[in-house]
Amino acid sequence: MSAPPKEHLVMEHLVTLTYREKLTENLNRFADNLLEARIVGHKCPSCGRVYVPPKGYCPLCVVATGNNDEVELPDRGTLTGFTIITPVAYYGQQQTEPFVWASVLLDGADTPLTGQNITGVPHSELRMGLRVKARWKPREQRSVEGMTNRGWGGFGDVVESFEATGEPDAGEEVYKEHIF
Amino acid sequence: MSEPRVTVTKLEFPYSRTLGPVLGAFIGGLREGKLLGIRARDGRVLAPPVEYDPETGESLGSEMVALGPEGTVVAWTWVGQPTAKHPLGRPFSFALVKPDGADTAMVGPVDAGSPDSMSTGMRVRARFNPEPKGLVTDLTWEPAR
Amino acid sequence: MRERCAIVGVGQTHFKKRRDDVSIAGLLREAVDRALEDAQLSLADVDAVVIGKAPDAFEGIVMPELFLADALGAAGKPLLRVHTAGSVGGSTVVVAAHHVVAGIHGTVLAVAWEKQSEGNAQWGLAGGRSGGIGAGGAFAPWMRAYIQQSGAPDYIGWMVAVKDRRNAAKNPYAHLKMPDITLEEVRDSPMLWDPIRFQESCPSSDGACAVVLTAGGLVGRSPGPPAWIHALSVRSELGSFPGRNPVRPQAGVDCAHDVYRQTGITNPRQEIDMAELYVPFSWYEPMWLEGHDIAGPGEGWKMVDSGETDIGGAFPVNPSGGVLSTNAIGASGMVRFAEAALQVRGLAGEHQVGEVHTALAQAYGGAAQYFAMGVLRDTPPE
Amino acid sequence: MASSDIAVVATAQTPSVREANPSEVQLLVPTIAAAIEKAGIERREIGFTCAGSCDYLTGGPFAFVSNLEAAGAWPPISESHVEADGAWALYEAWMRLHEDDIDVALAFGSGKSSPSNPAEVWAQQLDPYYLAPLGLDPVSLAGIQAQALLASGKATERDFAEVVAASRRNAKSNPNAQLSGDFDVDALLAEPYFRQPLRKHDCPPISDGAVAVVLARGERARSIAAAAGRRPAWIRGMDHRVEPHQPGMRDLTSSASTSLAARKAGYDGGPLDVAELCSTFSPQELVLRSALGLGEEVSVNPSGGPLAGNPIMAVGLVRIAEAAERVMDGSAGRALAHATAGPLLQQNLVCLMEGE
Repeated sequence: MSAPPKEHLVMEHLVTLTYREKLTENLNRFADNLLEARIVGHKCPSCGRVYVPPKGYCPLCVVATGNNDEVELPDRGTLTGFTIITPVAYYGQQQTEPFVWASVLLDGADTPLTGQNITGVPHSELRMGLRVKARWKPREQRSVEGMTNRGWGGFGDVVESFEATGEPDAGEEVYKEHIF
Repeated sequence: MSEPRVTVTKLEFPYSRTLGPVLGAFIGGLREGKLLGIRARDGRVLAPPVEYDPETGESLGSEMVALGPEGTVVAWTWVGQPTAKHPLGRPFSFALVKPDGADTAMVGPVDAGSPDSMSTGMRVRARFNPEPKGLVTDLTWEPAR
Repeated sequence: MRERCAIVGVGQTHFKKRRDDVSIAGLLREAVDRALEDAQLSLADVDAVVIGKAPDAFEGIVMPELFLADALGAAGKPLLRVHTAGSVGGSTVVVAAHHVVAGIHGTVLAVAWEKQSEGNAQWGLAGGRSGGIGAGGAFAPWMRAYIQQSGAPDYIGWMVAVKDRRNAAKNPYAHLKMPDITLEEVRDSPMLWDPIRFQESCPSSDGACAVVLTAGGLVGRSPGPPAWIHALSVRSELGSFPGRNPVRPQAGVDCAHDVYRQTGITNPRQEIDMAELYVPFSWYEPMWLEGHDIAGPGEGWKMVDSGETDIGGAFPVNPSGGVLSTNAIGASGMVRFAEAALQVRGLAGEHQVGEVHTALAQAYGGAAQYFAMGVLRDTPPE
Repeated sequence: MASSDIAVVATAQTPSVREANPSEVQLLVPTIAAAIEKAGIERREIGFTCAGSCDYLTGGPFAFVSNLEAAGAWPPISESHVEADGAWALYEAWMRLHEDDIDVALAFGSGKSSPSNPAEVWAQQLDPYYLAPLGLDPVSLAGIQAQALLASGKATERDFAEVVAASRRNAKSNPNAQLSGDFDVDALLAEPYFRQPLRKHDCPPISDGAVAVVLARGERARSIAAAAGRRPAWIRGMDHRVEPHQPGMRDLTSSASTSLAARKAGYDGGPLDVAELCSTFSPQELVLRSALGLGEEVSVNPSGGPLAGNPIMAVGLVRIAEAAERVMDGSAGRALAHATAGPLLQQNLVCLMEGE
């Protein structure tokens, strides 16, 4: 039999799967606090490391953490790593312009907040050790809708950015263990 | 503490599948109102046409065989409340249908109106989507008259 | 029980941006049929099938090996699916080999694949969300840290890219073949994620790789020379935790030391003849040379600079063109083992590096947290 | 492939629940810890770890990577992952233990079905060209199988209902079960069809859960069990086999791959005290009983089985854990566990265990 026309050799299939779930208790409380401009992590009862956002466990000691382990953190910290992302187009991608993807280690935390925007310095002056402080959105514009239990998007949409404070840079000892 | 927030995550992507000669012939056939199977080395005709012998993995080549347009229901179930993912928007049967000329049965929807119209061994007829989408859903079965 | 195990057959598809001529099953069988032909065996000789690929969302099929069972001739056989992120192709060979080494099965077919053009890997890496940073975005800070720590000049990354693309031109199955690419072309290509330029990044490919592994007593059935497996190791670590060194992940160090220990290798740079390392971005070549203690701290880039990792060098790395030239993600780790096997067997053709007695194959995945490694030799283990 | 010196020495599982608020990792952290504690071993003694889960069930590519955080992966561990039920993770760990260089291995499986619509997720497991675009859900497929079974004369709808009643009755003594209680067969048969000839109770519940199993070899297995005052559940054999994928190209009223896997695992049809079967839909228990040749004297699914709790990606390994527990506590001398994957029992695993 004759070969079918080439366009018939491709099948387009839109696959859509929707997942609905309640935020875990640790993240839900974290979200409640973020809306009030408070950043509350979990301190491991075994090793004392502070996780923000709280995971509900310490992956190093492999022990659960809970409400009793909550600790409030300042909204100020140090830039520990960054990339300028030139967005590539793909289905569902809304970013079109290069954006900063930075990690901020809050003072007193042991895990950085990833995926943060940094303002107050030009891209060319971004550097590890830069001191930054949260610029909170107005209360009514803060949203935690993007938060999920799946390990990404854990900080919601509550700050405009982390802005350079003008303080002297933190030393290497502050960020060298957090190059993420 | 407030009731936990419900988060919604959507995984959606328009996949583009290349079909190759055998699957392409079948899907392309549906566009033209034809139902095709494939002949295995041992003479059996397999529907839907697969590229490799399901038992041995032997390559089957591309000797396509015209099937139907009628077939026989081998087994069936009744979907009383179809979902948005189902091929028909009204109650229907998912059935294993052995097209005339084939030695195996294939799963497809039977637009039978009511489970009372369904029975094992019943005769059904292929109905082809007049506006084909290039998907297997271009084929629906209906009770043969 | 510990059986001896060898790779007796290797097969790859021609890798391309989009293989629009075949279905997924057809793609896999191209590699499987070549591997079986190489081993002079048939599907009927295969006792078990082990299959690997990266996330199912890349093609939008949940556990695709189930519908592929028929095409793999797996009916009536064990079929096992491995998924360890980017390292999966390597892990798949390791798991398949353990079937043989453990004495469970005599002949095992290992297959790894990705048909990235059915979907979009950037979408998949972003978890289906907007604002994805891609693998390059995740790895860029670590490469920058490596450059700072080692004092490597910029052009090292360009050199790796030129070497691998030119090597790929000698490999009939490679995706990107650029025999005439120059340092300047790499240098002048767009910056994607500082310090990674476009020409220092891997492509997105459709393709599959297959390997036939068999027990020592069955090796004689295949007329070609075997590649004997002397060491296998996997290591995993957390992708992010305070104090982690992502530039030199401990799991990679441990995995390398485990295969050296198993083979009695004390000086890998001297005792290993060539390596196929998972290098999706050019800087990972010196990073792995140091991260696996083949080179000392700050010495990896000097091996690149001196030409030691060229095809004609003392320690050739990725003569196949590597992941930089060909990246069907799920298959990429297995291609490292397959290409190392070809070198040991002396069957690599135009990109054969000379006489190879001992070869190292490595794959990594996730946030540089999953490692799979193997050492292959042209003589059987004692 | 029978090997007599590898055994299950400890198991732990979460209850099976409709919706667990903790994340999948949070379910795993205490479960794995409990299995290790029951075994009375140090985490670092584990020579190999293998995990089973499904990205698409959890809802994101690379979802399995997070589960590593429950496995104690620092310092680095020797570890692998199967995109399959935890039973296949156990198979890989069992295989790895044959090589004499390690004495203890850990396998675990986890899944939360509650966030998704499982009918939609598992439709995507089917042939992407001929089946997935039909939105062919697992319950409809099971309905086709059930009807084929009725047409073959091998079973009646009353048989289906009796399986359900027995499952829920057995589950009354299983603290981890999700559905349990006393149900009248005639009352069950009076329920409306969901996918004719299946009623809702013929189908499994939607469940979240996790399970972890510790394996040990030889003397180490004996010493671990002795310290706990129990005996090891020696794995006499384990095997898994797959069949063709298309439902119309195999006999849905039997399970050839289950029969073959059982034979290869060394099950000779001899006396058996317990069989834990992964019969996700009630007719499948009849298919599996027949494929394994189980007589009336065998206690089938004393836990209640998947009809009483179905944490997909863990449910197969739960069967092994349940059967092993019966052997370890001495209530069973010989037990068989079964796990399945793919549409309508396409792939099946059999694990045969004995006491000393």
